[in-house]
Amino acid sequence: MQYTTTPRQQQQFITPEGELTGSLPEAMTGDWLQQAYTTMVLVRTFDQRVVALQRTGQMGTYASCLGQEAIGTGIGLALQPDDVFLPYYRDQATQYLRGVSFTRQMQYWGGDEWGNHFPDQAAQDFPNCVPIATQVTHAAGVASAMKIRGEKRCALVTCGEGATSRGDFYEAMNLAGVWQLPMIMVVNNNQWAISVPRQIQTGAATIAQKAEAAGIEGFQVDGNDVCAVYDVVRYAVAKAHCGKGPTLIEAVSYRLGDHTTADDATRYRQHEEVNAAWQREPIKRLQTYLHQQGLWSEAKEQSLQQQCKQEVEAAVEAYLALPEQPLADLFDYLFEERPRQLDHQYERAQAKLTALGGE
Amino acid sequence: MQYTTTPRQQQQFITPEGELTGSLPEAMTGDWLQQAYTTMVLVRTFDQRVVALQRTGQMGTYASCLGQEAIGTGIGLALQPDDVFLPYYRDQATQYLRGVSFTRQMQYWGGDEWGNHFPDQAAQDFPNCVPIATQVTHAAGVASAMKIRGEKRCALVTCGEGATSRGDFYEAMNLAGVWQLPMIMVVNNNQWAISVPRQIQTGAATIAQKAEAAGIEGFQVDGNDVCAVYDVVRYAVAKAHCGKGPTLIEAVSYRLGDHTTADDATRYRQHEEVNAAWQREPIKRLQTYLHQQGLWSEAKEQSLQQQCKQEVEAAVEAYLALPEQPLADLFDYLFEERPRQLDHQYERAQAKLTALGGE
Amino acid sequence: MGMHEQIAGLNQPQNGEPARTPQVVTMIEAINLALHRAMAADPNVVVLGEDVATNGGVFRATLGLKQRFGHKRVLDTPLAETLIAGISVGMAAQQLRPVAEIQFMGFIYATLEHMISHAARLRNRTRGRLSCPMVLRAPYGGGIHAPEHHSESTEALFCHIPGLRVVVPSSPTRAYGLLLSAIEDPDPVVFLEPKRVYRMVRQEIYDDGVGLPLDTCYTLRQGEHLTLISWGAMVHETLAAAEQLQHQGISAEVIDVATLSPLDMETLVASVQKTGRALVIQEAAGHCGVAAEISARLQEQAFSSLRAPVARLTGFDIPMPYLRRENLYMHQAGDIVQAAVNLLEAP
Amino acid sequence: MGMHEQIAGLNQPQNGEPARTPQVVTMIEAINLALHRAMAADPNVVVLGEDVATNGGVFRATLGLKQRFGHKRVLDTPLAETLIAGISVGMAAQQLRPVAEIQFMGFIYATLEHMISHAARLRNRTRGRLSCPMVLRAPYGGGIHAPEHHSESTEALFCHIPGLRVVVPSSPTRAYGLLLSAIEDPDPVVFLEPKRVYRMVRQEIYDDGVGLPLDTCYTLRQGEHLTLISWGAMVHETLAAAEQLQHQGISAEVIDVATLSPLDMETLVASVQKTGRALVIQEAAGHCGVAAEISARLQEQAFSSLRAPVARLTGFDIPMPYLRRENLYMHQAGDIVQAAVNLLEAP
Ligand SMILES: Cc1ncc(C[n+]2csc(CCOP(=O)(O)OP(=O)(O)O)c2C)c(N)n1
Ligand SMILES: Cc1ncc(C[n+]2csc(CCOP(=O)(O)OP(=O)(O)O)c2C)c(N)n1
Ligand SMILES: [Mg+2]
Ligand SMILES: [Mg+2]
Repeated sequence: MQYTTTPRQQQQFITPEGELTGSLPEAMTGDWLQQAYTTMVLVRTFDQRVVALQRTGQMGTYASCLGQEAIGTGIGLALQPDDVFLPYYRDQATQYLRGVSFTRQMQYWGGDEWGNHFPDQAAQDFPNCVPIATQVTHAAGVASAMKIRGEKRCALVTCGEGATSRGDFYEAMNLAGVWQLPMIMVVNNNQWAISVPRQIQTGAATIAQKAEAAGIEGFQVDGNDVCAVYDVVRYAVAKAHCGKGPTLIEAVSYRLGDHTTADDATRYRQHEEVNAAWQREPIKRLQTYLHQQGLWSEAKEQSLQQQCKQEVEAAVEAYLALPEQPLADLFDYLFEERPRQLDHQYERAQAKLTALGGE
Repeated sequence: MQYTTTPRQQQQFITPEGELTGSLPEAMTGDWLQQAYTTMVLVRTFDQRVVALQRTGQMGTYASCLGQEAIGTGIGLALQPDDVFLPYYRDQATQYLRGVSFTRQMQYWGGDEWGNHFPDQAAQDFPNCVPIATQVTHAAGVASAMKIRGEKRCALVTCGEGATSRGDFYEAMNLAGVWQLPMIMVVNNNQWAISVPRQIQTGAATIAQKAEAAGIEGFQVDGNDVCAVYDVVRYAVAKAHCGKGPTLIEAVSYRLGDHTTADDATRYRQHEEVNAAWQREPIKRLQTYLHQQGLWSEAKEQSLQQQCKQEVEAAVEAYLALPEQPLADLFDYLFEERPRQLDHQYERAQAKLTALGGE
Repeated sequence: MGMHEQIAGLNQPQNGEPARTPQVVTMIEAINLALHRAMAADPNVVVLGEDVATNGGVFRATLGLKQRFGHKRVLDTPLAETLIAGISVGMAAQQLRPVAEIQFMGFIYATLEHMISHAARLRNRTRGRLSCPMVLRAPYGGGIHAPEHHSESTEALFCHIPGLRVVVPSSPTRAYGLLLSAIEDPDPVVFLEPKRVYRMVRQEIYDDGVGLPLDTCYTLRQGEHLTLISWGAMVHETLAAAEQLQHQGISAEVIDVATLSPLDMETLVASVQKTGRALVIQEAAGHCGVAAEISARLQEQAFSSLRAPVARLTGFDIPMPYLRRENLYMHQAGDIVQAAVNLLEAP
Repeated sequence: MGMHEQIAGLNQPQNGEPARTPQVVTMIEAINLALHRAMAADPNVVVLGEDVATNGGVFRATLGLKQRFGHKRVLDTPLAETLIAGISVGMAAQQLRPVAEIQFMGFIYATLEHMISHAARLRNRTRGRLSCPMVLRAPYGGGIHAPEHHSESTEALFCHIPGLRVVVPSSPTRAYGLLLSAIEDPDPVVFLEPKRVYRMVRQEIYDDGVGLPLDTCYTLRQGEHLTLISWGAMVHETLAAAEQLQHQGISAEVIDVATLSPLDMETLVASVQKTGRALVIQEAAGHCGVAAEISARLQEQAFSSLRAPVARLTGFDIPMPYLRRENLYMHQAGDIVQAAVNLLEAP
């Protein structure tokens, strides 16, 4: 598929009804499609389980990725192990595909810093970024390091459409343009930034056209179509790897759930809009297409659902069994070596913990 | 003249050689042209005098507006008294036209806060802004106030092309787009931000196209052509006044002098480039055109130069005769009322001043 | 989202008459009432921030304002804190009175350039020609088990800046009165709301539009043996500690500093001159926090009365731990009791 | 632009061998030498900022680096301070050692969000998986009659943040040694250079690549009657004051704090235990400044030795006045002498 620099064009392979808009690129074989589908179903199962955990007081505030699975999965499948991923907080699918287990993800959301201690495969990936858009400048720094060293790697950063209003987004994109950085910015335009709708966020007709401000390439794709996301990210990764510079990608989706478990979206948006968005959600369309292609069946679906539940339950059990981190960890990772000035404070904390009946 | 939203088009009425590119709008009568010319010559005389004052230790660090006179003059002539002007630090011409005397401007540059206490005509204008680009968000705030109150006024803010790399610039422009603010951003693209050339500042082919990121109108004009600047600003002001929203204007110029009196531009740029730029400077071309039109003569020029010198010298004398501001002023304008916590500090300062032999 | 939603702005007489009957409200409700009152009283007051209009704020501080005062005066901004501060400066220079909300104090840092370099200086820079009557509100502090960056208490950063008033209410009544005064104040005020207290206590308040002074500390409890000084959420632990100390026969004076800058030292010094001992309790990390300033000044101004060094109980010099270990960071009443006893046992 | 231009990076042996002969240099030259030395020693060191490459920095701190180490390691950035801090975090996480320059401390506020929320926390947040070995350099302080915003000394803001080291050199030797250690440090360091000292004094230094410890204060002068504590440009006024006091028969110990966070209290306490009196001299506004922390801790840790309250001589709580009145804001040696005499006369 050819990408134009016309930012207003929305790329799509599979329609909400599960129909092809043209032919699929070779890479998207039946196996590939099933892997993408499986991942999305698994991540959704996980996501809903975490929300339930939060409701029962076993989890911290959690940002659901309901309806964002195609974006996370498309990125995760297109990105190479050597690349660096800088997520925001709805990237459960990508993190999973890069080797950050569900247990570890829950450890993070559950309020333990060790949840950010990723395994070797993802050793250089950044943890979820909470201060909106700041990760975009970090990505420019990571990409600069790669460029300085002449490496064939890239930095991929995600953010919401709300994040595109922050100076960080723009300053980093502008730098990427000047320095021709191997950097990819994927904006998950899910139409809402908590209660603020897309049209109050910017007067630009598309997020993709913001690329003009930096003189870089910008694309808009259907973020509910995992094939479209995968394809454009793959293009951008290849382009970055061969030194052709940065890409801005707007993936149009919809936040089907509340903003986080602390939010109640019914306060500010209409049922009808949400219902309409459900018609475009990413999993159903791929299922329909797989069925049509004879690649899927009721039986397969049932067994997948079963497997997903099992995998998620195992992860939850492991999460719930995690030990409390040692108190010393709160003091020992601030600097490489604990400065003597903190010794006394650590002792005070130790005494307090003992008084509270802890270890 | 019609303005298109095509940001790459550079508007120009009078070429560097003093030729018309088409017909001049009606408003630009012979009188008008002579006023514009007179202002530019006067401001240049002033500017060079202030540089000289700095060299002899009678002035603080000063940012020259050499080569920027057409921008300042065009804005100053197009803006209405009720509008609010938010300058950066090369807007001597606009400030002058809005009633901020040369003496007061020197008082500011000379290191006395009373230099920012503008006369009634400019009572709502902002003082020069030093932290680059921050004034652009202030302008959005001023414009918001006008919009909230339903006033037929606008906020016009200036900055350099370097400033367009800062988040403030973008955040404010984006807001102006969403809220359709009566706001005009004039970027003085003088090719250099201290030692950093335009092409290292952004990968965008024009500054004007940055407007795309906010979905607003953007223009590029010849910033050495006072007619072009005036015309586009006048258009943008009229548009803002009738509620049609914000405009971004890139005025292409060249910083003919050092960045400030603390800078030595020969360290980082070539004589040839500066010489070439002198061929496009704003005053000569208008003089040539006026001559061609029979509106100017050697005699007029000589008497103008004489008048400018006199006016500037009078202002300099007044500046040099300014009294030191009372010590209390340092403490009395922090809050509307001096909090009692500052009383003791004021006494300490008073004692120190006495010890230093002051009033 | 219970009670307060029904209350928000409704018990307030729509004709602007001050209420003659008291209401029993939480701190977040008191803040909401003050915003309603201020907007009704002065058409120049505008409210802006992320999610403040349609949603009424993520903590519901601005509930009902948009419905009542319209979208021109209650503004959902794009997601950009620098912008929120910057446009507030511009609005204030135009004689509006913007009350801007930063959703959490952890996201306030992007406002600092504007607060430090402009809001705090506009009047001084122009020798009174322009001024900046804005309020920057933010929920602050820990104790609600929120995600990272949602529990910050970095008030000291603002306190160091000349030209900013920094106010921290700790109860519904003080929240109501101090916020009204902050909005009426002709200069910029940073108003930090201890979010842990938002729904912790209820108090009877009269929605009478009467502000509380911004230049004084509030003595909440008289005592003889030592002075406990705190602000924000720590005030409640301190009051509880004073209660416990009473049972041990120790009489503690409790002072809520309330306005951290400029600081009312008179009240603090007078108390310490009486008791001879002071313990300053601060939630924030200790190093270069506000407690240091209070301690330094107390020993400067009440040295001869001091029977022991001024003591501080501050947060550890580490970031607020993620929620599982948050309790270890926050002081509980028992920690204060312990520190008070130590102080009394000091030579 | 005299001497130092010829010296910059040239007297340094190009083969990386440490210099065996001393050079007499100003502080800005010492900083330049340290940058040359660090870049030569470690290919991961990169220098970035506004005007640092072609121009060599507006104060010439980075002179000759681009010529010597190339444009890939010496980078002129677009004009965006948030970006400069943010990309430094990203680079550092990739094991580069970015040394970022902010042109003046007055423009550092836009970096705060990244310094506070990321640089200071990356190691802690990831439990050691990622780290942030970056240096944020900025010329700071007043005294050179610069325009508004070019004379700020708001070091206290950084000092309050756990996870940041804050270092302020006050002489060529300490600038050289401390900057080398800051760059070698595995964690973020904010390095504030008192610009008034840049060309004020010359010292003999060996360009030997040897750093100075970041965890200690430096005692510059021994004394018996009182301890004068300061940092940055104030150190020179303090030394001059000590000299004048000597003539009056008063023997003052002078300590350059140098690293403001974490703070070496041992040295300070030991001195005050000896002298019984302490005066802390700070250029910055007083309220919630670093002097408050030092004062609070001295009375906490050396109370019984104190023969008078710890005194502070700080800047007024006003913005630095425009240049005509700058001298009134800055402390001169005479002010310190006066404060010292007052302290000695205290009961
Ligand atoms: C700097 C900053 N400001 C505010 C917040 C609070 N906040 C968290 S998520 C959010 C909305 C983000 O919207 P968007 O970028 O569209 O991402 P989405 O949540 O829709 O995926 C806000 C305002 C924050 N985390 N960081
Ligand atoms: C926030 C900020 N960063 C850095 C500076 C230092 N500085 C002053 S002017 C300038 C260059 C500005 O360039 P540009 O915006 O193009 O305006 P010009 O001076 O060329 O007219 C810089 C870096 C500053 N004043 N403010
Ligand atoms: Mg969104
Ligand atoms: Mg420029």
